[in-house]
Amino acid sequence: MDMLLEVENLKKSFGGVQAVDDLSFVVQEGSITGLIGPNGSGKTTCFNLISGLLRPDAGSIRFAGREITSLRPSWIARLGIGRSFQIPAPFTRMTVLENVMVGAFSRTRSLGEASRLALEVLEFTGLKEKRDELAANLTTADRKRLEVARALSTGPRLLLLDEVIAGLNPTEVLGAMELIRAIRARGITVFMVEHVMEAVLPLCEWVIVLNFGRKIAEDTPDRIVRNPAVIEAYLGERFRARS
Amino acid sequence: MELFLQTLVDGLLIGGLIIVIGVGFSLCFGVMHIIDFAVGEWVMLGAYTAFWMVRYLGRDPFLYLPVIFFLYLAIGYLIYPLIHRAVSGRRHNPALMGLVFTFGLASLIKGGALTAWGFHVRSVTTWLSGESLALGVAVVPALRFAGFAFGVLATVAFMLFLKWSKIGVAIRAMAQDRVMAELLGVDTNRVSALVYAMYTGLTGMAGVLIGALFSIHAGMGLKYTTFAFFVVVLAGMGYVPGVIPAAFLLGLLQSFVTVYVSGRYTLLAVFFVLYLTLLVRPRGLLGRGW
Amino acid sequence: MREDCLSRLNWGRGLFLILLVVSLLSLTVSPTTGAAPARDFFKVGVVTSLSGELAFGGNVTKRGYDMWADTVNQLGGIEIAGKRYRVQLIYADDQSTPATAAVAGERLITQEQVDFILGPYASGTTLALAPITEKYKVPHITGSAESPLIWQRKFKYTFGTIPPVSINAQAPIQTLAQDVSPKPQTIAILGIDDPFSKFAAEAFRTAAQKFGIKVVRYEIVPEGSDYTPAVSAAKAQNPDIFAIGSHEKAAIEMIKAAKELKFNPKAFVQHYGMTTPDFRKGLGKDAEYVFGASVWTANLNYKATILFTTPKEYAEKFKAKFGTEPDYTEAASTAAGIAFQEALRQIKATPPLDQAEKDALVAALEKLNIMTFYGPVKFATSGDYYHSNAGLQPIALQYQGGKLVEVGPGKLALAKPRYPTPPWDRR
Amino acid sequence: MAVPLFVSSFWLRIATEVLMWAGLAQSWNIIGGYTGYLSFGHGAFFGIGAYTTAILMVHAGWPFWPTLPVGAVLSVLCAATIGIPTLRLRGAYFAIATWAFGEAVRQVATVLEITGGAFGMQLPPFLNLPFFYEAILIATILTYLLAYLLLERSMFGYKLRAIRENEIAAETAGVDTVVTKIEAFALSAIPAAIFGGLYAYLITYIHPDSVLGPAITDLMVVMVLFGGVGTLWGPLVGATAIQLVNRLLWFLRGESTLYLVYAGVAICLVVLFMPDGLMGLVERRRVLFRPRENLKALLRQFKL
Repeated sequence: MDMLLEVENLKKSFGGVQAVDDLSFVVQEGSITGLIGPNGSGKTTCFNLISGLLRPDAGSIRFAGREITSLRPSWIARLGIGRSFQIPAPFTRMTVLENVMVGAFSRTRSLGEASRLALEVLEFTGLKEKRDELAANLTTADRKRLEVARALSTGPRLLLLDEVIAGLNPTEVLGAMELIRAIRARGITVFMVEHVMEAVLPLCEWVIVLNFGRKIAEDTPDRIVRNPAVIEAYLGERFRARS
Repeated sequence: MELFLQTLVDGLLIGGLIIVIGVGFSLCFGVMHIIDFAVGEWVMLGAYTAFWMVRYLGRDPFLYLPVIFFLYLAIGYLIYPLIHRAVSGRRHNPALMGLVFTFGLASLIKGGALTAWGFHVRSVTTWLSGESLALGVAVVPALRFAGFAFGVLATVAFMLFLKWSKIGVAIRAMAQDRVMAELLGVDTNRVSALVYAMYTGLTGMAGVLIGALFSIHAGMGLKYTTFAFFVVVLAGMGYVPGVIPAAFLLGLLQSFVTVYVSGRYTLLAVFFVLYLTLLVRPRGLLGRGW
Repeated sequence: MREDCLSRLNWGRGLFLILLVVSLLSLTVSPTTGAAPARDFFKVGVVTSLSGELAFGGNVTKRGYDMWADTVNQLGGIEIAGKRYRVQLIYADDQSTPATAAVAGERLITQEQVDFILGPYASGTTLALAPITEKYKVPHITGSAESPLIWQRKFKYTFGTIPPVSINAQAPIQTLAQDVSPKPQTIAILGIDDPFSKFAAEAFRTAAQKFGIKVVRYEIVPEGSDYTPAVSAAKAQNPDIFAIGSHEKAAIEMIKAAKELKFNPKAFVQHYGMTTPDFRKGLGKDAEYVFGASVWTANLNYKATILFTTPKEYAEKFKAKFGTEPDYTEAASTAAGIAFQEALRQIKATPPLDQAEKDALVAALEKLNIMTFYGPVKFATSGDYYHSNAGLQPIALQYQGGKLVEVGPGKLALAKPRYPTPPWDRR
Repeated sequence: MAVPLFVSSFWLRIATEVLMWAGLAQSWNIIGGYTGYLSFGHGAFFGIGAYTTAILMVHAGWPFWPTLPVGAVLSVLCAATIGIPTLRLRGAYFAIATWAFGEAVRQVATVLEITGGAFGMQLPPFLNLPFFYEAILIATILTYLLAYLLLERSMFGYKLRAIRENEIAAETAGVDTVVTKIEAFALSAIPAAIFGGLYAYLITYIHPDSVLGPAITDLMVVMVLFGGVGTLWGPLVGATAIQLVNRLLWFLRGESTLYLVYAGVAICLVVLFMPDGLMGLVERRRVLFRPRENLKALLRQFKL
């Protein structure tokens, strides 16, 4: 397997706070990789740096062998990195279909073609029935699905999912996990930030753990939960008691 | 050389007056993220208030400075809930609505003043009017100097207030990060109302001085709106201390262009510098803006 | 699949759009101005600024026009071939903007079918109205607008009773050059960037050059700027005369700035702006000694026969009616009415006027040469000031003891000019 | 086919004005409504169009029609010049910059020789009102057609609305927001410039205050807001309502400054209670006009 995303010595600080500190990791093509860590450990900042919403203070990001550090977000999206937002950010006064079409314009300039691509993505994500609803009227679970759908519509090779599972009820969690597996089955690499360990551990093949902006461990999920540093920093009492 | 010194003094004195408007405006922006298009209209209203008070109550307009401050403080405090409503989350594009609202407010105030008071030009006389001090070879009009001193003092007092008072700390916290301030228990709504009130109070007070220096008429606000915009962009939007050098730069730019180039190009020079700043240093000359 | 995406876009809207296009395009109309219904009074349209920026000046012209109409009607109307015809003024506000002036003219002519038009206060609105009166061939006299631009355009149907500002503003300079001693040697001119003020400033310069006064600084600054630096720059030249081409607002601020800067030239010169009450109120005793210009005052000794016999009589009747002293604009507006009245009498036209009578009216106006309380009214028929009043001589004024006094030029003086101006603390 | 709706040229002139404002309001709506970036100097493009036509006709002796595209191109260039530095920044900067731009263009027109400075310019009179009515009618229809095709029926329109709704999300969904915004701003300048040229020729006299004054921008904003921001028909509805009321007030009361008050009150009330404008009421999408609740909400805020 090739390395799809390579992050090297990435640094970003806000005021005096070092949000991401000398971070390096790789994401293998075709994998589902998890990025976890306690609140404020720099996960979302890391996503924002990769997707171009923030400029790093130092370090480099390579995607499919190409330097993408400090490119504009829209360029990065067109190069093949889709992302969803932790707090869903739909275009509220547009329909579900229109939301997804906006992403599809990365691949085509034709309205009809964009609509075809968008409908296909909606079908895949299970939102086809709701295609004519205004995004403002969706439930939380559907909004999260819409986030994923919009990210998929740009035709990404790598999908950054920012907490798409947190906040869902148990049935919805199962549905979301199924969707993520299906996405990977289409050959799209998934890189996800997630809080809900019950979802991360069965889903991911590789997990990277952050604390205070630094990488403290990376390993397979079953080994991660036994890693003392991780337990110390993050998983804490809850998992120790269970295992 | 004499003319050069006089020009320098003129410029600094103009700058001193603009500081007061700029400080309130900048803070208002920093805390609430709203551009108040009515800034010049508050200046105009302050000037008119002084005029009417002198007309009916007599005495020197300077005596009414505190009254006018508190009057416009109260007015601002009462208007704030409307602005809050305009920008509250129920709207699709709150920031846009806030801008439009103050734009409408400016039109309303200006139209009201024109309708009520017409296009007449009024003026007030203070005990300092027409007096002047000699500063070496340059002549310093006393009223202008008073305006300058007032501007600097008001700004210093305001900065101290921000630095040392409890509410000042809350204001600064909000200017830095609204969400964080809210999490830390700052009543952001109340603080915003106070900031807006202080801004209208300060601007109204500046209006008294401007009215005494120049003439008072309903259309006078436009110019000060331009100045306020210029100052905040140069200072870096929302960065309050940057207002001081920016205001002096504006004053000097005006006086030097008028004397050494031509008065016709003064405003053009101002606009050119504004554009250049936006192009090269959008976060302000000191790079500390929002 | 395409249908799926477009299904939400309402085709009804597109249909509506097409219908709209068709229905609106089909509205091909030609303006209809048929013959006016018979009546036994003259319908006089008035376009002037009753609101907006120039409302104050607009109301000045309105008082002048009203004074004419009311006086005529008190006498039973205009006497034409032994019969009297009353006049009815129909006002249309131009809101101080050219676009509205054009609409106002259009309304008066096509809706009200007025016989002739009394024009706006300002030059800008007049320049928008004149093409309309030209189009419908309706005679039009303005009692106030005076920009040379109007006359350069040579509108056939447009006349004016006030001589252009570029002639008037020369009067105070001429007085200072010829009637005081020692003769001032240098002048600094500061003008405001609007048409009226800029023409005045240019007139100051022309007059200074003509009478051998050296122009040491000439500058045009925009309206509303801080005038202190510009006044400082003028002061640095130490001129004998400081001339201000502006309306009263800027004049007040500039004179205030001069006082604060201890700038004490031998004479301050302004023109019309200094004759307004705002100027005197705004400056108080600092208005003293300021020179200015006008084309008419109530003290002049013209002898006339139409409606009013002397400027004094006009001023008294005016004061009794409106409670204020008339100024030159009010007098000129009344004179505009008088010019129409005389021309109508000469051609013996009765209301309503048909097109031939309107053209005859214009021809009569071109030949008009009458003496009124306002002075001679005679419209130029050639040259740069085509159709403006060439009969009048401008007067130099000065504030003396809180009053405006005629000080020149030459024989027009009713008092000696006070020169040089004493220092600020001794006025 | 001919419908004699207008009996006199006075009413034809009123209709011409209404149509012109409908077109101008739509031009503002492209950037202010569909894109959500407020241009407070849009009147400048109107003035640039007016002055371009005047200068080319008076000084260069051009016929009328070819001057219109020149004005449009100049406006587009100006829009790009303003847009490139400021549309990278937040909307507040854009609002300030466009406002300053409007004032700056007025200053330039007042200072230059070629514009006649403060004297203004007179164009060769061509007093054929039906001609102007039809020319402005066609320009307005084209403006709406352009808005319809580009903003309601094309990729460009989707992108603009996405930017208005959530700029960051649009950017990560692959929309190059900066380029799209600059395109929208440049596009919005075109109709404004065309109407400026038509207006100059119609009125035959232009002046910095009459074609570049702040009132022109004010009216565009009020009309769009009143009709419905970011909708195709909102500007038409708003412009018709506002311009007719304006002329009616002029006819009945003739007080133009009071009109500013009405405009201000209208803006404030629309923002507070009816953010979707008249179109919002028509479509009953979000009727915020519930006086009792609104009053209560307002009173609650006073308890600070």
